[in-house]
Amino acid sequence: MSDEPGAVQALPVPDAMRRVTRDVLATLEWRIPSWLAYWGAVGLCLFVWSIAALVWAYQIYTGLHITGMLHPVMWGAYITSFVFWIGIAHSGTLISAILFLLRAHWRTSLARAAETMTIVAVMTAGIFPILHLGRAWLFYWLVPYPNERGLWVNFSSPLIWDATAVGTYFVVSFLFWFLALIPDFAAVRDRSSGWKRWIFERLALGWTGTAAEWRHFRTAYTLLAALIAVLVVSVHSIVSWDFAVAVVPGWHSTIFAPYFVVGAIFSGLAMLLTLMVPGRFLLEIRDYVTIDHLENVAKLLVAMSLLLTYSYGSEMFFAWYRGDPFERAQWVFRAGGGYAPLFWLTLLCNSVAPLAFLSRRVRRNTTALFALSIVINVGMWSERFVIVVASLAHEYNAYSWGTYRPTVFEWTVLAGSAAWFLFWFLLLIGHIPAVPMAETKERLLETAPLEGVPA
Amino acid sequence: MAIFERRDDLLAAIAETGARRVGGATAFAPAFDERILRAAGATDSPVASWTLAGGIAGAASALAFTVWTIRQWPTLVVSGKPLIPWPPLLIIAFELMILTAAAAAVIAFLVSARRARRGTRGAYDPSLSDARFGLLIPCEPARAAEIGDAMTMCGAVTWRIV
Amino acid sequence: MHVADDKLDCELCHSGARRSPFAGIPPVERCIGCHKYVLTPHPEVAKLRRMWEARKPIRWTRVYTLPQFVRFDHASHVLAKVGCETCHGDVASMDRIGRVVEPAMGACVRCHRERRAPDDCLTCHY
Amino acid sequence: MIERRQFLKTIGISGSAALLEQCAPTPSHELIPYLVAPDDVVPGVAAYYATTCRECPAGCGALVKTMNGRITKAEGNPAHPIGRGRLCVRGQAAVQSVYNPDRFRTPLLRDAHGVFQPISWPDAESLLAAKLGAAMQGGADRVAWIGELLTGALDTLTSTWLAALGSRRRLFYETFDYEPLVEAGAIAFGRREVPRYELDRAGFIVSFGAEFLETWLSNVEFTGAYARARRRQLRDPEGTLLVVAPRLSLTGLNADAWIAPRPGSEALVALAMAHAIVADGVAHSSAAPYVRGIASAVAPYAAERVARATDVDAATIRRAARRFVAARPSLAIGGGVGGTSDRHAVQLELACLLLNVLAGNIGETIGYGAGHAVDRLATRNDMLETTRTMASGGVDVLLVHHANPVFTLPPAVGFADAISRVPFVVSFAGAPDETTDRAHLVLPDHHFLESWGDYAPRAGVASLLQPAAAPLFDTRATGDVLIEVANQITADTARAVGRTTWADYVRSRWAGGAAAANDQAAAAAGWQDALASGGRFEAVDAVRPALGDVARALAIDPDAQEPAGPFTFIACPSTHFYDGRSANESWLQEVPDPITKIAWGDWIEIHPDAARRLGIVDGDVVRVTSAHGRIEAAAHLYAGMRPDVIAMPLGYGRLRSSRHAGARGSNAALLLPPTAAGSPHAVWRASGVRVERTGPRRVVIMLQAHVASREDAAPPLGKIVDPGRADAREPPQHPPVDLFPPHEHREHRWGMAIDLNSCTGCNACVAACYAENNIAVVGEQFCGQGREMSWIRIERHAHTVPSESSLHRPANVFLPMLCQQCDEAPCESVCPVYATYHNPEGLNAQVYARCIGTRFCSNNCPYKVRRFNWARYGWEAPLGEQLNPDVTVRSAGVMEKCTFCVQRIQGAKRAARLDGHLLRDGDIVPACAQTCPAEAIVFGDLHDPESRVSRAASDPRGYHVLEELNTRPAITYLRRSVPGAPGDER
Repeated sequence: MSDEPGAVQALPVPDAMRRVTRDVLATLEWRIPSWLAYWGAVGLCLFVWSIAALVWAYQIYTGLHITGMLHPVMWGAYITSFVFWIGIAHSGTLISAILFLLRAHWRTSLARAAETMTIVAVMTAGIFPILHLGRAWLFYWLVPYPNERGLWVNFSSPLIWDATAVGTYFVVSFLFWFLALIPDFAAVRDRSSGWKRWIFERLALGWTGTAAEWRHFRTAYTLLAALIAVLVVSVHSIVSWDFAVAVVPGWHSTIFAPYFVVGAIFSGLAMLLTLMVPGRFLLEIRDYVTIDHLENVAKLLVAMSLLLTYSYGSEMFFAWYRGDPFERAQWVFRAGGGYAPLFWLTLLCNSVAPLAFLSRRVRRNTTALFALSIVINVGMWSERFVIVVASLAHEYNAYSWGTYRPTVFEWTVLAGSAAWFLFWFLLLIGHIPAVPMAETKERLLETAPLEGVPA
Repeated sequence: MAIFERRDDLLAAIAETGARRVGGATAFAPAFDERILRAAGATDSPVASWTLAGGIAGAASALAFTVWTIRQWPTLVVSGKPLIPWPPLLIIAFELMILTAAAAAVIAFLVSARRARRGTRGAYDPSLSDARFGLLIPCEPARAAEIGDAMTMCGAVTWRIV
Repeated sequence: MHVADDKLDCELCHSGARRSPFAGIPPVERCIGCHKYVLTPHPEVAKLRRMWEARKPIRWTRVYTLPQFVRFDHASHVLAKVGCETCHGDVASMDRIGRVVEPAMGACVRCHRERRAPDDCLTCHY
Repeated sequence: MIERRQFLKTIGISGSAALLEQCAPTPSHELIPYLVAPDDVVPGVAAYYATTCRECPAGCGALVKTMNGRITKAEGNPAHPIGRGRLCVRGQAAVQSVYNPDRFRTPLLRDAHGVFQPISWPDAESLLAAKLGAAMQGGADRVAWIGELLTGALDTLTSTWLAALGSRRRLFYETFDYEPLVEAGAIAFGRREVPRYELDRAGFIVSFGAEFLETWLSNVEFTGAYARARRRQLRDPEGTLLVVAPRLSLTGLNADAWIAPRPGSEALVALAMAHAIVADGVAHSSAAPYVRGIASAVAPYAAERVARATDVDAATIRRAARRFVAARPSLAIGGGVGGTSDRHAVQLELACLLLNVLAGNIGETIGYGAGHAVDRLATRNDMLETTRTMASGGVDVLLVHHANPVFTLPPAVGFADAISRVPFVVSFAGAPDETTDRAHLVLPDHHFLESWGDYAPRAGVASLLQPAAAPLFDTRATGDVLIEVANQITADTARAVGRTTWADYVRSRWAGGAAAANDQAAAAAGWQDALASGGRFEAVDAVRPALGDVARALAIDPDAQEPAGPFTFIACPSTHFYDGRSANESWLQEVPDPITKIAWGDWIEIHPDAARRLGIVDGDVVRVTSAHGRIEAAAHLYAGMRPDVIAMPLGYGRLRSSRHAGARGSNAALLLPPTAAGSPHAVWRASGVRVERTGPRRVVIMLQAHVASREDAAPPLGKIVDPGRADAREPPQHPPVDLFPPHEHREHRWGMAIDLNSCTGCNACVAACYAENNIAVVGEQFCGQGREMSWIRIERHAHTVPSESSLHRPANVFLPMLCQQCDEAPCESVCPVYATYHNPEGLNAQVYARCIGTRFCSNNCPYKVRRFNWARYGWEAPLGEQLNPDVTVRSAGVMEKCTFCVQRIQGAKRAARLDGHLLRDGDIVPACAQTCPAEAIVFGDLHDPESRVSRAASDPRGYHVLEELNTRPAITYLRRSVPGAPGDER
């Protein structure tokens, strides 16, 4: 196989379509040469997150004092990571849904990976709010269920909005992801035997691909895409309101919603690169996820980076322009206080580094893409850290300023969450068609030269 | 039931059936293709209206539920806000609207897809999910051979009676 | 049987109920106070005597328990004319004392609402 | 919660069925009734006992709250003239010393290997009897008694007892004596006594270093009086208090003006003031007879002349002098331990008396006649003499009674060596200390809250001690021991003391005093009355003694410089530990020092300029070396003193390994000389000490991140106002804006008003809150991580007001910060489970049982008054028995905070219901307001326009902290009046 695009498109349509089926199915049938690396990675992830699980158990037993959190910094690395992973979850849907609606066809081959990433990222993010609870075993009190006490939840609390939004987001993106998979499952079903066939028969839900089915399929898919496009924006806005509705200087800001959405998409795209640059080698799907696709992602990254820089700018400007001494003090602290290094690192990673993508050579160099995507991930995490922690560390009352540093336990948990994310991502992507076959074929048909139809 | 290698043959075949006055033919395709759908006359879907209904129902019930729960304990006032503050409730309602709408869409799809498959039992061929197209034409056995030939004329690789 | 046959008032022995959060358990002294004269032959009473002479307190078995984060004030309830039987049931008809009301928040709240008593959390939780 | 179960077990033993119900997290399944119900205990209902606090010689009246036979809280006794129902931080912590896990549980005898072994009481007593008998044979004064200050029953008993043993060697030893003051009284008026100061009647107070708000003489009484004076003087452009001292103690920080003379030259300043008054001829008429005498006595001390020696310019001294006479009746207080005790101590006291004479204050604000118990304290000379005798083997048996001279006397005195030469040392201490370490026999006394006794701080105040609970351990009243032993030694000793019990001994004496001894009924009635009111109190009218010749005594060379040397070292008494005696009470360790806000450790105060010169930064380890010793500790930069002074708190560096005090920091007394140079008095200074930086930074646990206002912070939250504008009501800068209608609170709207003008930052409220609300002590490590649990804290905010030549303006505000119970609380709406909400009476409720610990409420609290249980905190047995059964003990992972003592609110309502009256203003008093010695905190119903709190809240000085956030707090703070304060900062 080559890295040159259009290797498949070059073939006559029917052969091309067969080729698609064959290549994609190859990723499922251990015929890939890299299967050892694959299972190695999965195993390693499993190990790491089991360690983290033990740490969590210990935390529940002994209390949160094993974290670095203190009065006044009551939220630390856990919430930071929650916001981070929710952010990651956004590009997936953005790519699938919004680009689909915009008929940006290059999305096709990335869509499957992106959506899978979304679902897994939400699964990861969802752990943290429970993980950071003082009495985690009572987490179900966050759910409005009828109980003997006659007590319900407080719908005024941003945390409840959060729970609702994230829950919704998970369900809907799962449906979206699964819907797109149905025809592909059918294709797998028809090409497998034994227990695998049995499984995929169930998954395909009896799909046969009649014209009417395709019609309903397309209508549902389009509608879901539309719904999700709205949802994507609402979810991270709501996450941002967790902070924006608070009185904390550095949180209390009206631009938080768009600012967080942009940040989310930005980090999501970066993570997509981080996963797909190695992934397309691992799964041998370079003909479908071509360098052009990656370049497009890079272009988007530049755009998002610029938007983000603008948000930073306006946030600082209004901190100064508002004239609230506490708000100003907060920014003086961010730029010069104990967390200043992270603050500047954030700017470097998110506002400066991505500008490298302005050069075509960088955009088309997989190594550079991968490296920069990592840089951006780091930048986005530290951005969230500065927002969450620095603000709390330096509030109104000078009596209770404090400095928070994550402990080794917290770092372990964070590593565990990353492992958990990769674990599920690899497991899923390795057992479903990693590239949407039906849609790729659709593209082939669309672009196929139209021969004369006999009257 | 005729199997075609190329989409254009299928389109031709559909046109042929039209010419031969045999209606109700069902086209099979491995991928979504607007032309086939148009030719096969699969144009409208009930999914849209289901989704709309689902969305409205979701929003309404969310509002009703939240208000009801709050009224359960009227002394639980927070932050000097009125007992039933609308901004948070709208947020909740919005999220649930999306949720139910999406669910409705998927359910609607599953139901109508199943309905669409009715009467095509046994016609399906595995190759149809790979690269081939199919056309199932209902007709009285007498005309089977004739139509079969017509299909071959249009470029069907094989045809059989189901 | 104290209540049923002898028609004794609960507060005769559980004197705390009127003035304290706790109804309290009568000191052995009080039991003996009557049983020095009353029903002396009865085996149980004899047992009581022996304990009294041995200076040993009676170990009663607990029927109702509340978690430590809940405050229940007998005095206020007595004052509000909430009869003992509301929670403890008709002791007279019981051969062996058992739980009548499950002492859980739902029950408290329901009763409070019926009687227009405050349903503010701080009434019981502090 | 292990400690809870332990708690339960003990209750089970004490047999209260009630507590089981209340306190069991996992309720036990048996109810164990009393065998015989004690008549004064109703399970679950608190019983109060009036007694006397013996933490220090002040002798404040206390009401001790007991629940189910356990002491849960100590509060002031309103009927008592000393303290008037208030207690200081140490008094509040006294209950903790009852349940101190380190207490002796039995009598102990040192075995051959020098290890303590338990011994039975009879054996111990007969052993002691034998030793004493032997000593008697040895001759007179072979038995020595060193003990705490005694009056009344135990005073009589011990003196007769010792007399019977043929010994006159009885020393009442207190670390901080008032010898110069007593001596000055003798010289000036022929009265060897500490006068009675009535600060509340003074229009202007000059304190030459006396820290009367902390440890000096009677701090609770004085704090109240000073606060009343401040309230009256609120609008006075010159303020109420001028402090003349090289270092600002807590008292100094509460002053309106500060003159910082060269250490040792305070007397000169005072004399120069007297000189100025005489020279200007403004002395009060009542002083007429003495003016000439005084004039000649103070002739050498013209303001200009002493300016060089004192480093205070003449104009300032004149100004102070004029002010002093103008504001009659004024008051000049001299002395004080950390402040000015020095080789000129007597002269200083004399100078103060002269000032008071010249201003006509004698008999007005300063009265002779009542005297004070401390008049009977042993002088430093007596201590030295006895030490010498002990060293030379002149003492066979030494009895130490509630005194710890081994630790509190400067090591230079050599007491530690001397005591090791005494063949048999007996200690009556209740808990281990440095002296018991050297004792051969320990006969643990009851804690004073468990004992009978009496104490008369001054004539007219006969104060009773009665046990509030049964002794916790196998201890025995010292009185009983003495009686028993006396009866064993010889027939004579037995006859001298008589055969009785200590309780009867006390009762008979009180009954005897009550009425004619033959009138039994009156006697009984008097006794009952004393038990109820906590003693017998009557007024003693002051005498106006004539001034004697003072000229001779005032021989100071006005030009003399203090002995050269870079720094003068000042050892200050600790507001929390006094002389170190209460250092083992974890509340006092965890509540930060009022000035530095440092917890769980010691420090050395250095002026920032000096530090810069020496290249020392905050936290560096520094070594201070004097002629007598050397100390190392972490440096703390403190601008409240002269650059040529360094200071350190006493009470640290306890050698004994008691769990909290032990091996913590170092003992400032190490640097002190046995007496002041060229004078027989104790001194708490060492001049000519060297300071050097020895090590890298050491972690100092400072609970307040920043005391001074910083550029990256906003203006201080504690606001000040110039006396001139105290009545000028500023228009609200942030008129409340709201989309929603305000709460309507149907019955009550609980609120609080805190007068920053009265608050002295003494921390009493903080300790009271710990005691009342079962607040966990998290210990050194967690405090260092910023996880302390205090619901109320005193923030210190320093304003900068320009000083006028030598007259500085401390401009300090102490801001008690607790939950503001906001009407529109940011914390409430963010809680997902309604664990915190706004209750119908305006409280910001916190339901521990419902909290799941998202901690959003704390993040969203602008005042940062919510505390989170990061871990499962324990109460080491028997400390758990002090826990208040009316308050839930919070579990790990739960948020907690102040709710205006909701248990007291509910309790008061319940009480009102039970005896069928309506709630009256003042029925409900939260722990902090109850104990505040300055009466700065007022609590009540804001709905009732007549309530004290409503009236206070409508004061023009009133403001809400961070009102621009529109949180509508229920707490109104009243600005502190600071002369020269700038206009409102924001």
